[in-house]
Amino acid sequence: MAKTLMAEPPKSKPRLPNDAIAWITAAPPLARFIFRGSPEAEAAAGSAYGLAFPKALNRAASIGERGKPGARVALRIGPDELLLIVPIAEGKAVQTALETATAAHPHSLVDISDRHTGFALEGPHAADLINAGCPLDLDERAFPVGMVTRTLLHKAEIVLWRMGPTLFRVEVWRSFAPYVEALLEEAAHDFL
Amino acid sequence: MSMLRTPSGGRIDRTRALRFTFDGRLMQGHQGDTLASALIANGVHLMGRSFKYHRPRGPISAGAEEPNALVTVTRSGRSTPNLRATQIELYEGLAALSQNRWPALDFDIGAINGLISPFLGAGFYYKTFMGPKALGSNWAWTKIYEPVIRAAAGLGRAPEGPDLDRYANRFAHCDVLVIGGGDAGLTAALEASADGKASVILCDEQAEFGGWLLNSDGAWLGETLATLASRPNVRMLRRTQAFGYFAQNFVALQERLTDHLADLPEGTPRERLWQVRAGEVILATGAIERPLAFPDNDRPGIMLAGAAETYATRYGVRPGTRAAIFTACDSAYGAALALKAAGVEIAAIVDIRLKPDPALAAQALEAGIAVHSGTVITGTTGGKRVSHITIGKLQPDASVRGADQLACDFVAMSGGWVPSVHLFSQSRGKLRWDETLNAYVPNITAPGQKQRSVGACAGAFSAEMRGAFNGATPVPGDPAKVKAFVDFQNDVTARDIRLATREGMHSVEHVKRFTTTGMATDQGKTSNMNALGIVSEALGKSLPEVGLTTFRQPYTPVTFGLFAGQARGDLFDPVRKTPIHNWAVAQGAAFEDVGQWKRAHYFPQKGEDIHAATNRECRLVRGTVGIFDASTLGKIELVGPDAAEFLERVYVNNWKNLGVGRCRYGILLNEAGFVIDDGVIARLAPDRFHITTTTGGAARVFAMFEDYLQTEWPDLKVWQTSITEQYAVIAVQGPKARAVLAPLVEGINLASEAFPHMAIREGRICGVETRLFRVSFSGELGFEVNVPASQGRAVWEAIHAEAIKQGGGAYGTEAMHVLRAEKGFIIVGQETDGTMTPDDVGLGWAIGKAKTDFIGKRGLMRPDLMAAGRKQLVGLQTLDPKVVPEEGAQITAEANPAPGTAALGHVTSSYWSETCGRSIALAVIANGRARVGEVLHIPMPGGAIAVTVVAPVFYDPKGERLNG
Amino acid sequence: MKFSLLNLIREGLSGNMGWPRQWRTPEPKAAYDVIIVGAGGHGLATAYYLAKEHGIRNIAVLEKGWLGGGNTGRNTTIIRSNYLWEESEALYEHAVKLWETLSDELNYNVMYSPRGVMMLAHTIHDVQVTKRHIHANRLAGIDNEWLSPEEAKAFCPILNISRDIRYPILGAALQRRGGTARHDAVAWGYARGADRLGVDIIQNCEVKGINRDATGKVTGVETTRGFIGAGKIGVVAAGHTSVLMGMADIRMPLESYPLQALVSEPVKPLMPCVVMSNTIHAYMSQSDKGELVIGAGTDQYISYSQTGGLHITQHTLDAICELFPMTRRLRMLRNWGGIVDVTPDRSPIIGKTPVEGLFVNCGWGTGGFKATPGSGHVFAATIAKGEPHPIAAPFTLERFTTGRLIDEAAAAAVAH
Amino acid sequence: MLLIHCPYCDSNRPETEFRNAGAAHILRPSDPATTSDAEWAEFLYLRENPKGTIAERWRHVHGCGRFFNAIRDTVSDDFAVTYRAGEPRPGTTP
Ligand SMILES: Cc1cc2nc3c(=O)[nH]c(=O)nc-3n(C[C@H](O)[C@H](O)[C@H](O)COP(=O)(O)OP(=O)(O)OC[C@H]3O[C@@H](n4cnc5c(N)ncnc54)[C@H](O)[C@@H]3O)c2cc1C
Ligand SMILES: NC(=O)c1ccc[n+]([C@@H]2O[C@H](COP(=O)([O-])OP(=O)(O)OC[C@H]3O[C@@H](n4cnc5c(N)ncnc54)[C@H](O)[C@@H]3O)[C@@H](O)[C@H]2O)c1
Ligand SMILES: Cc1cc2nc3c(=O)[nH]c(=O)nc-3n(C[C@H](O)[C@H](O)[C@H](O)COP(=O)(O)O)c2cc1C
Ligand SMILES: [Zn+2]
Repeated sequence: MAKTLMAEPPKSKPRLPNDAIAWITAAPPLARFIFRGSPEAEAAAGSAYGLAFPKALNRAASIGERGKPGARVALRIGPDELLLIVPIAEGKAVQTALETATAAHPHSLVDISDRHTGFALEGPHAADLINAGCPLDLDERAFPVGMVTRTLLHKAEIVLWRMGPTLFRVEVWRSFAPYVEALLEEAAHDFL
Repeated sequence: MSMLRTPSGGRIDRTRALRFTFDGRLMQGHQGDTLASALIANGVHLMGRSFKYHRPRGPISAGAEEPNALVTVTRSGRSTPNLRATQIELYEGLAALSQNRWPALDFDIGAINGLISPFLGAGFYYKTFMGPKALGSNWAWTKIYEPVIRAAAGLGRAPEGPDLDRYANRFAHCDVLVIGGGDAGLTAALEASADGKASVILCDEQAEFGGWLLNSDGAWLGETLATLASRPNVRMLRRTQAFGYFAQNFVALQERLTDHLADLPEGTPRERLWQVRAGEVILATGAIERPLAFPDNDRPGIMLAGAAETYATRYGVRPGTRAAIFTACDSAYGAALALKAAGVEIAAIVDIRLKPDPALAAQALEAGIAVHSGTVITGTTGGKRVSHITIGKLQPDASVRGADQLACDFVAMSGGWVPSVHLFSQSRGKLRWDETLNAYVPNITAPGQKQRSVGACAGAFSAEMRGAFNGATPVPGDPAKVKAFVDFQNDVTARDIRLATREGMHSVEHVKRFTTTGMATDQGKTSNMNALGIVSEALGKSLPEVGLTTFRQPYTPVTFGLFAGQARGDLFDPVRKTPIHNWAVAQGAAFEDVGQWKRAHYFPQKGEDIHAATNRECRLVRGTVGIFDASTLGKIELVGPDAAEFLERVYVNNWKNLGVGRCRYGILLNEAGFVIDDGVIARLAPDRFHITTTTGGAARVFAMFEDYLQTEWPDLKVWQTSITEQYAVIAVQGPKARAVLAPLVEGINLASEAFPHMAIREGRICGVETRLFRVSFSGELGFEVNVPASQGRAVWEAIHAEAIKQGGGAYGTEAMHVLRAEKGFIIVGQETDGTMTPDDVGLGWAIGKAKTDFIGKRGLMRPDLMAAGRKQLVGLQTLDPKVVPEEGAQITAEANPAPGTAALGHVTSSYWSETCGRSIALAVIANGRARVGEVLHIPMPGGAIAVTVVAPVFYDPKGERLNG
Repeated sequence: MKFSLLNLIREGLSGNMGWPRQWRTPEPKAAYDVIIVGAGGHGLATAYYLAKEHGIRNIAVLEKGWLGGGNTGRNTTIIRSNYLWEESEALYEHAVKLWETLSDELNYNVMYSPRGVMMLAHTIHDVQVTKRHIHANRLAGIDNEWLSPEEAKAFCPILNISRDIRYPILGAALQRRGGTARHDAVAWGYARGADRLGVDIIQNCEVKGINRDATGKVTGVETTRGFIGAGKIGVVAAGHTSVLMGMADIRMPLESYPLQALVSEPVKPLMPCVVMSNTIHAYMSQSDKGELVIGAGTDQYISYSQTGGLHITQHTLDAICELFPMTRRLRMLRNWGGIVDVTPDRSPIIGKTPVEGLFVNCGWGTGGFKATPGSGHVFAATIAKGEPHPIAAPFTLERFTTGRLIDEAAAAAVAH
Repeated sequence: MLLIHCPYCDSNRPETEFRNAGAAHILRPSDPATTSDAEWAEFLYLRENPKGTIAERWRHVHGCGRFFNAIRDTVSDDFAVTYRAGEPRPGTTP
């Protein structure tokens, strides 16, 4: 079930003034990597990762459920840039596996587990709420489920991944996370 | 119910009476009224005073184009000036105040200006207020005239406190955006949404959709609105004006959410900004009626005929009991009939046209209304309200004869209709002059703006909108003797415009700026066409030859807060905090802003000020150990077989010979040859580097690298990833640094032989993986602990506990600055300012001499960068060791330089050095290195400070303390 | 007719029928001694001083639109001289001195209003940079003083000096002699002055080509109204300089960007001075009519469109609302753009060009209104003598080759 | 806010996601040491700055991160085409 892939149960205090709009759930600690390299390196890494990397730019691939062994996420956020997310416990193993598999091909694999915080935003107005600060067209025709991209939420850069019609996952550099959450909270007043 | 209310009809809710006040006077209106319609129903036409002459004014319109009836609305701690009474929806308890009058609206001292108006004609202030020269050039202007003029300026008063309201923002996309919800807009929206697929946004600035349809009670409107509401692909936005039309079909809308509500809902935004990107824009903004410019056409009670009709039919209020109609357009006949039907007596229809449509004239006569064709109004009388008009007959020679008086308590005028092409023009569409309409209509759409105009704004006028007149209407006698207002708010008359043309203002842009016509808060919605007409006549040029002024956003004025939106307080700009931030807060640290980051500036203990705290923190580092949060430093992980080659090309230094496990201080230039960043770079593996940059330079450097990688050297096999936020960085500096880390570190031998200065080791600290640098920005034995950010706080606390045991503690950026200055280490952005070369700041040694190229190498070879006499980094010691010069202070050879003496350089950094027991400073000085030993001066208001030039290292010049 | 109170009254009593034209609308002659391209403030001032101080009367100013319609007619009118480098100090101070007597000089009230320009410091770095300016200016004899936040608030009572805001105000530099002037009056005053000295100001006359003889020396210009000859041509075309210089095959170190400004609806006086903040990017003053005049930023791309992006306006109004919270309920009346020509070091280029007889005065970017009288004055001397005026001498094109930049950008980030 | 087609993302994105990076097709001299001061100044500073068609660089910095080129009209701000870095300017022979 995609919905809980990365999400934890809601925090005790609802982050938004009205649950009917959307709710934010923080992601648990996760291991994250940026993979950049040649197509050959990518192919080799993909097979070692156990999940074919999405070919198309701005597309996500994922399997498994959060916290469960084997869960894998691969987000293509640049032509040669993949954001890989796995359960924290598997981080080291995945890193080793990928380095081993790609040893013959020039590439870069960098651990950025702590660079980001992630959270899910879910609810009937999730897209509208994001549109309070994000200028992208979030109509499902333009931004279908499975699409992911770096973009802006007002003055902060985020990675936005649509996991379901009303479910988004947001990855943001950790120092920008309070801003992003506060902005969404403020914007939620528009839905009172 | 007031006498002026019609017995029935209109869209007001007669069952819901609302109380409101105007200048404190309690009155009653109805749900559905605007402030203007409710005031009119109470017999009040005097609603404002004009800008310059303070003439009494009433509303001339019933909508957005209103120039006169501007008021301030106050409510629960809020105050909003300059609102148009014609747009303010009435609510229970509404409190409005008139503006630009003193002491009261009906007795205003400022009206004296009207008496001296002959001397206040267009551009009068450019011609006077210059002398007397005897007092000094410009003296009288600045001391007397300007203050008086300024005191009289402005309309309403700005609120005093902060704004209690919030504003929302929404980006939206749609296939079709329809602007204007009249007949044309509704029809377009129906069509566009019919397939159920195309997403349609329909907006209208008014409280209700319908536009002109709201003046009649046809069933079509109700049905259409119901149909549209039932379509899920249609979003209908009322009270929403489209105010700006930008490139590539980007349109800004302002939606008013709460101003019309009697009770303000808690937390709900007052307004919402819609930023819409539309596949297609359909403009259906209708037309605006133009006034006629006749003598004394500005008395309260004189209004546009369409507005009078709207008041009577839509708001159920008669603008008066006896009307005179003055027109150049057929639609005023309809207005006359509608007013008559509403119970208004019609004194006459005065039609400037020689041959009005006979059918219309017959219809009027049939209704008992006299029609005077070829006739004009030649004057009006009345104090706070029009009471009479005089009319005269146009003669074949264009003169006017006769002066019949007619009694009336209001005048409905129509100079015809003007398509609302504001948004079309904003979108950079080109207009075309239409002879038959006597108006501009949309012609050529700008590239990238898929768009069309429909209905009245496209010039598709219905038959009754036929006929128009531009300019001032003919008068008997000297036109220079009468006041025929063109721009009501700014008090621009026909004679002002003629004066402007006589003075050589032949461009309509000059006329606008010289007279200020069209520059008021209505932006000429009702005045522009008449102004053009007058210019055209004065210059003997056709209207299209005269041209038009530029339409600009916003369509009507838009609240600042709407633009600012959520960006208030901490949301003004992201506040970036390090993983250790909250610890520092708990310790009572003072913070400084560095870019978006908050950095701990110093950690005051009881009673300490910044100096005492900094001195203590410096002593800790020099004496025992200090720990410092360096997490904000930019960090990049550079990986790939060509990593060293890339570094070789970008930094001035050599990199290929840097061993794995070693670090080097790198200097980055721009292609011009100037220092733009620096940092320590560590080699983790043959193909992996950990780069640090300055805090402020992080994003810039990353972008610069990406640029070279992608576009200059795409063949290089190397990739970079930002790891700035991956790691918390804890600097541990001081003779006890090793002792602090020793108990915490696993798998790293901290001994000097195993782990020399400028080396990096990977291992664990507090059980957490770390990249441990042995580097020093303080001159002491030093380490920098990099740990994953999530562990930063815990590791910091553990290190801090060890530091305390050693008699050490935390230090902030101020102490860090002092410590590095004692060692002569530069800070990019402080010692450098974008004009300094490596050699200037004493870093020439870092340049890889054998390298044939690196970014900036060629730039450094330019004549001025190699010239003698450049400014060079030096140290300064004040002769009086207690004196700390100011940073930025200038340095001269003499203590009392003659005014205009060029400085030799300036102080870049200056501190009290607790370590040295004296002040120290860094400076850049022309030929500085050759001046070591010289005494120079820092001229200050209280006398010059004498300084000796020294080498820029004040402490441990041999660098022995690095070994701990 | 002289502009004076007496004449104002006399004319007022006789229906204002006697005022003469402020400038003629002449037909272009076949040739002039000097052609100035561009009837902005700088071009008109150049013509005025050429005629007045250098005895050259056979001058035409060619303007593609209406005089004063370029950046002169669309700027926020901030005047100050507290620049960093000596070269800039000399140039801008020269202008301020001329501003002080300009109304008298031109017999035209240009409403020069030295109401004080305050530049805010929000960070320690700002404080350092600001103080560096203050010290440098003091040495040069240019007034500029440091104000504490409280002193800043006393000078501008609506300023928000709360410590709790995102970028609290740590202090300010105040140049009391700085201020504003009425932009249109400056153009018109110089136009009237030049016209009276015989200068032909020819509007609606766009220069389309620059003609040269076999030796490469200029011979005149092709215009939308035909060829007009001249041995000396001064290009003073701000945002369009690259286009014009391209006609003489000269590439310039310039990029043209839209810079925006806006005004609020007029309100009763609340803002006694000019306030600028480079760090959060906003500047504001209040005109004598009551509008708040607010400067916004440039768009990031080259454009000749004279409009700009909404997000630029938004960003400025964010900052204005932070600095002056009570303006948040006020409303924007009009927003416009101008095309500014920006040099790599944010300092102007004044002087000769590689083409003989062709002179250029440009690169004033976002901050040249304040220099108008000084710029015209030194450029006139440069054209008349064929050698740079000493104040103009450092502002050559060659500095980009030698590297001898006058980098006000590096020092201050913004230069209005 | 312009709408810009990123040739990598192959979609139209709001301008704020992009950073303009100046003139396109300016080659860094392969051997800077051999350039004259004038040539170096030209590389550093001299720009076309055209009123009309411009070839310029953009980076999709808050998107895919790539630099690319665009042909735009500087009067209407309308984009004719965007293309990937390294590709020749459309309409020119490589
Ligand atoms: C929004 C904004 C705010 C600003 N704020 C300030 C400020 O606060 N303080 C300050 O000091 N400066 C400010 N400036 C900068 C200042 O406006 C300019 O530096 C200054 O006005 C330039 O004057 P100018 O006479 O050189 O140019 P312009 O006034 O632009 O005149 C150039 C003229 O050349 C004409 N021209 C161009 N091409 C041709 C051609 N081919 N043929 C004939 N004529 C041609 C143009 O039509 C134009 O009239 C601001 C600028 C803008 C846009
Ligand atoms: N006296 C008359 O008889 C008379 C006068 C005018 C119009 N009409 C009739 O009305 C018809 C015109 O219909 P129409 O739909 O073209 O015009 P309309 O005036 O009926 O509707 C235009 C609508 O656009 C709205 N609008 C204007 N600018 C806007 C903006 N910037 N943002 C949001 N909303 C904006 C207005 O509030 C109005 O509701 C004519 O064909 C005629 O039949 C009659
Ligand atoms: C200092 C200053 C004050 C201005 N005040 C007003 C004003 O009160 N009302 C107005 O409509 N425009 C005002 N403008 C803007 C002009 O109307 C106009 O937008 C500007 O000169 C640019 O010209 P354009 O919009 O025709 O391109 C002002 C402009 C400046 C430079
Ligand atoms: Zn992209």
